[in-house]
Amino acid sequence: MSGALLYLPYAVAVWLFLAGAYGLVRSRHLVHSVLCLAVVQSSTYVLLLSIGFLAKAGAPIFNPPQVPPGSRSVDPVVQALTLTDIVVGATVTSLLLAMTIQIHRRKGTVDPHHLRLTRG
Amino acid sequence: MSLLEIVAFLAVAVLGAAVVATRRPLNQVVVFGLFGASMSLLFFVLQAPDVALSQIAVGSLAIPALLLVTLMKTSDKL
Amino acid sequence: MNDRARTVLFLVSAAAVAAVLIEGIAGLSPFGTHQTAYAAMLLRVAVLERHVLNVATAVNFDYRGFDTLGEEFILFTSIAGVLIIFSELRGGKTLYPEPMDGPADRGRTAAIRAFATGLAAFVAAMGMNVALHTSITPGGGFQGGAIFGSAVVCIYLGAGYAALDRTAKKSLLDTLEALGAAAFALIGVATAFLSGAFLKNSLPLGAAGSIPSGGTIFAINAAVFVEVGCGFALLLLLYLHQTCKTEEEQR
Amino acid sequence: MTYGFVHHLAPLAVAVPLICAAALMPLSRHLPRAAADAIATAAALAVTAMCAALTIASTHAPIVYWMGGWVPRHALAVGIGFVVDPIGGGLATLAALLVSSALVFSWRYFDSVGTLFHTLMLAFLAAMCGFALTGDLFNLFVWFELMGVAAYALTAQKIEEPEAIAGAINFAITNSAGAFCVLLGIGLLYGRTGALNPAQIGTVLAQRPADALVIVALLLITCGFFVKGAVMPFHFWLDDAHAVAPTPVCVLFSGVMVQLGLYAVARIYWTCFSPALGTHAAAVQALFIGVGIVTALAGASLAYSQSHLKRLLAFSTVSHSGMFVCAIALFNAAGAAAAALFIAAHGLIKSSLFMCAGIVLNRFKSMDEGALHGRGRSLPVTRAVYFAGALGLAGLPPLGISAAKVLFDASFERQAMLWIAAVVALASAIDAGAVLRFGLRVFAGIGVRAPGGPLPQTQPTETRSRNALSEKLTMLAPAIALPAISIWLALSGTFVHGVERAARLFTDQPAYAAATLAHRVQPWPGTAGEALDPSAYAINLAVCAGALLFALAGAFGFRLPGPLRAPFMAIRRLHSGIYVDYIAYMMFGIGAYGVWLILAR
Repeated sequence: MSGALLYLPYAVAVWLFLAGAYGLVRSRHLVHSVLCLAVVQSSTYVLLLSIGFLAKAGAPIFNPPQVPPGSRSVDPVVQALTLTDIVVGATVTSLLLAMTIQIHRRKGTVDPHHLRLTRG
Repeated sequence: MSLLEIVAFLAVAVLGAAVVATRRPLNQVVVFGLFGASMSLLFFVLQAPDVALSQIAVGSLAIPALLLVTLMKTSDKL
Repeated sequence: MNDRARTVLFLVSAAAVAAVLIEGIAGLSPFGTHQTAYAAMLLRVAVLERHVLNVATAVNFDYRGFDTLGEEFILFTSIAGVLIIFSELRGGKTLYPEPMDGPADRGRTAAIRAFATGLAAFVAAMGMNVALHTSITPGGGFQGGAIFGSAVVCIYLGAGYAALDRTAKKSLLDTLEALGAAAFALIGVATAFLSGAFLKNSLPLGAAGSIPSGGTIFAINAAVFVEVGCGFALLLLLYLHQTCKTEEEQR
Repeated sequence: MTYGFVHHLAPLAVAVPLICAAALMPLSRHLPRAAADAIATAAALAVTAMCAALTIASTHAPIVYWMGGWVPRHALAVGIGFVVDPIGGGLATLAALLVSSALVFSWRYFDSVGTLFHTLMLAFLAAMCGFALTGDLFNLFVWFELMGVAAYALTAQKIEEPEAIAGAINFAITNSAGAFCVLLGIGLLYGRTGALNPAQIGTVLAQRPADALVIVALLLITCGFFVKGAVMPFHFWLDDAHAVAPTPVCVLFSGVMVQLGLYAVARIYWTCFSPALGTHAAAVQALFIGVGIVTALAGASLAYSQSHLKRLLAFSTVSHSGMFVCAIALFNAAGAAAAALFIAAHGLIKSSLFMCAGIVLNRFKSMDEGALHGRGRSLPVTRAVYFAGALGLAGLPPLGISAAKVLFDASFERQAMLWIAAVVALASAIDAGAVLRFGLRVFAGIGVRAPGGPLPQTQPTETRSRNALSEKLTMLAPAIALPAISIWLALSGTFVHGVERAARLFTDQPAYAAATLAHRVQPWPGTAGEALDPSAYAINLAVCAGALLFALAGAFGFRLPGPLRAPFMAIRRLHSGIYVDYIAYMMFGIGAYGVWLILAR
């Protein structure tokens, strides 16, 4: 049982990915969609940091006497990747919200179903 | 796995689903803020303070401000 | 497609995707039991080679600094995109919309204004502090910059948009933001000439544990702080501007 | 380790456009438009020259450049490396050339455009160069996102038009979802191998047969990049984005951005997965050929059903994506060579066609086949360029695609899969037939008038209405130059053989790994390619004739009988123009691809 529990973090990542996608498919409000997209993205944070975690290890920040080798620490690489990922999330969110405001100004609606593009 | 780790993961999972399930935009922004907070807690638990700090700065300060402005401009009542 | 059909299609597909993904994650090492070769190597050498105690900082600004260069330009480009969406084209140039009366401009006492300004100064100082200590504590140019930029919201809440517009000049912010972003790339070009490889350290490393340690790491950190701080401030300003009535709406 | 001058061009090809992009943003308030145009175009041309120099230098040996000077230790990558081979370098060159052309085209095309347009175009260029040159998986994701953010903003440029914003939202949401799939896949690979360097990942994965994790990583990365690569059922954003984006931006989307998505799939397949897949490669091959054929045929018939020129050309790009995937799916050097040559030639010709569309839009303010009927006769040069491009798409020699098609057919013949070449030829005839039909009606006034309203009286704001000579020249010059380059490349034997050689290196995983990790950069062996068989061009002429038949049938109003038309109408209806549907289709695609790959194990 405790063995299966050690896969809970990865399962949470899968869960967030699917839950966010479900929200996108059912969305009736652009702001709702943007937040669901953020939930989809948070699955990548969870997966990356979970992969880099090491039990009973500290953060990858050392104090002068206790310089490696010898000191256990979690993975600094996935932390750098996640930092970049968070910036990506913030930028995509800010762009999409600006588009939401603009489309409301022009069309008076934020329901994606009222924004269908006309076909040629 | 420690209890704290399990709780942090479950909180993220539950609040993530709650963001998706909340339909009223203003409520959703509040739930999203909680979700962001649970993420930063999880990042601390996973020994990633740099990432947690980023998440707080972006997810609890900047993005909610943008969201509130967007809702203010797009809800018909205002 | 109607709602029902779409939901059914999604649920059936998502069940398949879930099954496939669970097959996949089952192949990972159990949580917390495995350290990758990349992490092990960097943890062994980073402090000795780069003289910074925060290894995440060393990875961010040096070993994988090129990712961060891309990341800063993602932020820069998206702010340019937001600016295009919110801007006005006049005479063939993209210009900031004119400031106008905001909803939150009236009815504030001097005390509230003073408090808000003080709070904004505190937040800004906190941001700088976080950025300054990148080599020894969590945080760095990005986190510090994002906090610094958020000071804009304090001024807005306390003193209103008009006061904010007078304090934080958008043209100054976008110039500094672009300078910060360009400086990062220029550091890369300069180091290619000075030390033979793009973004390779060519400054004295300093003592590990002191604030200005890490050589180019510290310089890049400063550039990132300027870019992110001014970028976030500009982004928030552009949004907060939306709370003012536009010319159309006033008419 | 010291890097020579040419080596330094690798990071500079990314850094120079980034610095210019940053500089142009604050300068926008002070510079006249012409100065911004000049700076941006000069920067793009400089990047073109840098990438071309890199490509030529890399034909002798791959150019490996470690950012920060972090060379691998004990075959473990420490930092981020750029690994330039002729195919990656060539794609970067194509991207830079198209950005230069699009910037020249836009000098007179836009009536008013802020200097932020130049900032976005240069950031887009830097991202495409980084994407094509990098040898690191996460770095690939970073440039992918920069490319995305610049592309979304460029799509949304016409902010007064709600359709433009809606198209940009569809584009941004589907492509971001795709990018997150890619990142999940990269995460799985990192968890298994502890590496982000493809050469290292390939070496570690080769140590044991591929299990479910490896397959799922392949699935996620493939599906994510297929969103950008417009492969069914991930392509839905593409025609929305093309219909609303300004013409110079469409040039870049169809000419090179979509193809970069496919390049990434091929690159990662060869460097990471090919050593580990073993017998499982057959299942991947079957999947790729299946979706490639469906995409080629469905894309072509969707193009045929369109009367809006930009959408028509967009679906033609979808159809070509299917053809490229078929060629990549051969998983051998001949297929890679065919795909590379095809992508280069298609990029040049499709860009020229989009520029013709832009000239028509500029002149008549409409893209509708019915409204424009016969109007194009007043634009004789544009007409000639358009027809050359349309027939060039079908493979008319000596335009570039002809040589690519010959390689394409030959590579399938050698694998005894000639039927695929035949199906692709059919798709190609329908596709080029659609483009030709539009040309016959609009530029020659042949056939019955398509249903459609009169020309609009209101002037869209995208374009200026003056019709000065300089305006015609700056818009026509790139539209003529690009197909001319494709002729030159196809006729130059050294280029075609160079591509064949480059493809052999592209598919040689051990050589890639040795050059990257062990720093054993050996000059690549020079082998003489076989001469192209002139009789092979006969198939191309047959496809051209077929395209002409389809075009004439369409122009004179021939329609399939109702029951036969029904499936096509059903496919067309799936393009609902709204991202909620697109995410559902995307999930269906991931599920279907995934179930196939897992079950076929």
